[in-house]
Amino acid sequence: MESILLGLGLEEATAQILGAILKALIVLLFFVTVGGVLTWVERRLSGFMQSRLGPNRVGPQGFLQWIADGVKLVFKEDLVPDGADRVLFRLAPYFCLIGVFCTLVVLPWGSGIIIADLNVGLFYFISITSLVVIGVLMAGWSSNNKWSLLGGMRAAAQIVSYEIPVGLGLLVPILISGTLSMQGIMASQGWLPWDWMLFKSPFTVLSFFIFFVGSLAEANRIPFDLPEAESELVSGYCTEYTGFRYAVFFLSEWANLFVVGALTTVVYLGGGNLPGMISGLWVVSLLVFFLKTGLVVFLIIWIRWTLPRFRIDQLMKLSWKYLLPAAFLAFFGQALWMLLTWKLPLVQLAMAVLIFLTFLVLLYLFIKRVSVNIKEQKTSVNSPLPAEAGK
Amino acid sequence: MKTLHNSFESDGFVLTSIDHLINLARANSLWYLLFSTACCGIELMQTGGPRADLERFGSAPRAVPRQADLMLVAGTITLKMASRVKVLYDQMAEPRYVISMGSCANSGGLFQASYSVLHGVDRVIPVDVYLPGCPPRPEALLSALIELQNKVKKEKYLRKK
Amino acid sequence: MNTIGIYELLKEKTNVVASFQEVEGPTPSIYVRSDFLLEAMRFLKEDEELKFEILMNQTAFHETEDSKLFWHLYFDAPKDQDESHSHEELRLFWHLYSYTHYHRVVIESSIPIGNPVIDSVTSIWKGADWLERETYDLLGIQFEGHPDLRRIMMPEDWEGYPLRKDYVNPTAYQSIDNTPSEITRSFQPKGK
Amino acid sequence: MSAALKTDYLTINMGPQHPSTHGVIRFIIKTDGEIIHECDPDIGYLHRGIEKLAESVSWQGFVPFTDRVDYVCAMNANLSYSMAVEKLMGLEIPQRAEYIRVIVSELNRISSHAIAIGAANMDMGAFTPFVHLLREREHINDLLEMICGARLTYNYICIGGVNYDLPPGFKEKTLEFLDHFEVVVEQINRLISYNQIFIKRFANVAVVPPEMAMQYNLVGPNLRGSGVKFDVRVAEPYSIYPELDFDVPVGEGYEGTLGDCYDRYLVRVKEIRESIKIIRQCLQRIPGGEHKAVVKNVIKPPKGHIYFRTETPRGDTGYFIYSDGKTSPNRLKIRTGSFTAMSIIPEIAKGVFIADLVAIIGSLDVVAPELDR
Repeated sequence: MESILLGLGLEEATAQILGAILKALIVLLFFVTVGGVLTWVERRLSGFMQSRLGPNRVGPQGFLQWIADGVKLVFKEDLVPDGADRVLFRLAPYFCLIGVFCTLVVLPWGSGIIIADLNVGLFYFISITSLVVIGVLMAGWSSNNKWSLLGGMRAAAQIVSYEIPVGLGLLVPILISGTLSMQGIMASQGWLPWDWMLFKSPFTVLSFFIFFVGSLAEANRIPFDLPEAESELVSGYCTEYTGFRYAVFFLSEWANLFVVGALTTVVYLGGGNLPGMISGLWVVSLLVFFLKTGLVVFLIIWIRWTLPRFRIDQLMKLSWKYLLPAAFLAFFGQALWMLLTWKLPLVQLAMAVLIFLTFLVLLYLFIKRVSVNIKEQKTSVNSPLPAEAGK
Repeated sequence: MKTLHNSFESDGFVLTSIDHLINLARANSLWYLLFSTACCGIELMQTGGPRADLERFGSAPRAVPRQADLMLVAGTITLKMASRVKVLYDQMAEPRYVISMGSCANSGGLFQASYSVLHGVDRVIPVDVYLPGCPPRPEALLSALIELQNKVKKEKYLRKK
Repeated sequence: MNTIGIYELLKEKTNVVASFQEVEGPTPSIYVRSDFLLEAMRFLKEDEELKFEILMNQTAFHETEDSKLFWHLYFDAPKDQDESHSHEELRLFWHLYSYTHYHRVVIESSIPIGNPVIDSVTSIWKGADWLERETYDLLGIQFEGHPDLRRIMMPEDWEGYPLRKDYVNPTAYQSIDNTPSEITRSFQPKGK
Repeated sequence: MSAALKTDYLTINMGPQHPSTHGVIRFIIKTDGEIIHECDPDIGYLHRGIEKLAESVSWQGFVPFTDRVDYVCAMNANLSYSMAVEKLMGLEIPQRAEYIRVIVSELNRISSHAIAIGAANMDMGAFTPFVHLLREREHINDLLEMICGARLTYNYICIGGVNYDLPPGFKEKTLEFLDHFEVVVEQINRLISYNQIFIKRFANVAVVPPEMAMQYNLVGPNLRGSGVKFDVRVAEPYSIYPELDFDVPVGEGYEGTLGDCYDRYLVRVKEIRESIKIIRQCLQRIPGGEHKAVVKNVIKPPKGHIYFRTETPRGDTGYFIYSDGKTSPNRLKIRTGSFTAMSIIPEIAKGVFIADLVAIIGSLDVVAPELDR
């Protein structure tokens, strides 16, 4: 980027600054697009799951629905409720936005495609997402609305509680790869499923589970969507937000969905790793990365439209009583496992393949069970009467 | 001279087309407030359900008036409720629209002889589309929504000052 | 047990002033004078043979002169009370049911409209709470001993008791104009 | 720092417009953080004065109003009122009409319970079961539309029978629907009723012991959820119910204490199966003949009063009618299931979470217009 600008005859300092701004703009554009498209994907998918159609009027298959929503929200009136803390109320959405937006910097889109490969990438990731809590808390507090306040408090309690098991759970992949750099973690895995972090040992499976559950909670998705539980807290912390500021919340929430999917992909599902012979093709690598991320996102949406939500005490209990000890177990277990099999890579491989095969069997059983539902559904209803059919 | 004067006063090509685009976006994203009081509320739910599916038109339900563009007054409004309806309407952000769904919201309907029923929701808030029926069928509600979309598309959003 | 049996038991075991109302309609009832109500109700609930655990319904209505039905049957009513509310009165009904014996009874009573006060039965059945609040709200009957007698259906600042026969619909409430439109008025019967 | 920290309860206003209050009900709750200390329901936001209107319309003219008293199960409301007036008049109605009445009211019971179950799920955050049940409800609406041309407010059952005879093909379509729906009930159970999170949210919440249920006169599924085996269809049989074979499901503490939210919820699910059973029997036995007794245009029931109750989906609906022999009732009072269910909320919603209050409302199946009338 800078070199192109330098080529245009600009001074180096100017080029640096301009380059940074341009990069940020590109990422922002991507951020908006991803957030928007995901809202459309979620609405269509939820429609599909509920035997509806979902938005299909704007553009092909309603694909441009998110643009319509965005334009509409931008042109809505910007209200600041009476009695609200004006400064905090206006600032809060941007904290949420920055918290999610900055994580895109360290995401490796494929092998070698990364904006800034920090050597503390994962650490940076965990810490920058904490900004979201501040934003949510600020929004809840400043709105001068009791539902918002409750939502904000719930969010703060929930996200802070779940950050601990998630952080501890992520220690397992760090232990295996020996680095905090995202590119490094990705590089320590292979393209084959049993080379993925997920299947490496029983403890990585446990760690994946902890991470996934915790991420759902941090992203405020059902079954952990208590901060904005629609049937309880009306709309939670963003109850009083209108127009553009609400759009920012909306966008960062769905972009967060993508970020969670991407992080899961990078850390546990092998990222954009390719077989050795085509490892140079960055486009394919990007595609693989997006495919895997898409699958994870689909899984999250599927969960969202299937499960009911927890109660606040059950949520806390899950985090502190079950996930936290499990995270410690995973960490120490993995350390022990690595010590025991330090010199025996074949045992490690055998274990990985075994876990992968178990996963396949479980998947088969699950599909079989689900397909029973689909078969039963085919009982006819409202078929035309014999007399009507003859006409 | 007069025609020249008029041409300056008219809206101009750029504004018109931007307006057209904005209106297209707004018309296709009328989020409605989940506000059902009586019988029509069930039909509203059915309209949001699989067979009619309001979401096809980009109308998602919202629980909060702040984020809603469209208020579907579904059902009887009593005098006790009337001031609350006004508050709900005031909480919505501009531009906002109201569909008065069913006879009760239009005029008090079956209950207009009663001591506690408001004679039409238009006594407290302005109404854009009146939808008759007791209760209206989902198809009727969809047609009312399309009618409102047509109204939104014809508005002069940027040009109104 | 049928109503006449319950009535006889009530007469036999307590000194409640009551009368049995045999009418042409499908439901007979027991008329209890209003000052003996609590005693009679407590007996009906606690007696082993009766055991009316349930207050199914409690209601009242405003009886004007032309709708009076059974006045001549109230032989137990004192003479002076008779004169004070000879024109209009509020008649109350309690419908009791027993899950032990699967029988039901209708208790009725009446109070003058000038002084609509009667004992509350909330101490016997908790379910009477809201039923009595509703009766108070719509007919203006004061229940003595009710823990929380407020309006329930109508707003707190509502005037009048809507279910009384002489009630006139308001044309405005809290600065909201509610005068009937031309069309609405054309539906209303003449004279109203 | 010697002075103790002064804390106060947080008063929150829930409703009248709130996604989980199923219409317009308002709760004034005092909470200590998330835990409810005191809950005061404020109703009457949909009080339409139906009881007063009854005093100025004719006896038949009141039937459409009963539709609007409980729009989720309008047929049952029609049935209650019509039977009360018939009892008052001493009117005999044809056997075929009785069968048709039972069929349509049981169909409507299914659709009402579908809404109740779906709404309970939606309050717990699971939208999909609710939408699936709305889809199934459309089929019932189709069937009832075949009969009377209306989807929601039917005005079908009238004094003296039913307004129209069954259309041709109704039996086949109904049987087809029942075959389909039995499967759906199982699917919904697998999807949500046996879901562990859902059970955790509902079980052991807001326990109503049988004694308390009787004190507050809970009725219908809410009473049976507390383990009291009482059904008006069995205890005070009316219409053709004594000839039919069906069970009365009661709560047994399926996943916790007897009388908790989950019991009330599951009783509704089981009642759907019983209704399916009843409809099948009725369709098999339905006799021919007239569908309506001869009733004059202007009826004047004799002087007297009656309190008649039938089993509707939200408990027994009692119609108290006081007739003074004129062309309209002198006093008509409707005692509904939602009203008593609502009056128990201040008692059981103490020391529970805000989220539990939503569960309580969902499990009690409160419908605003039935509550306020």
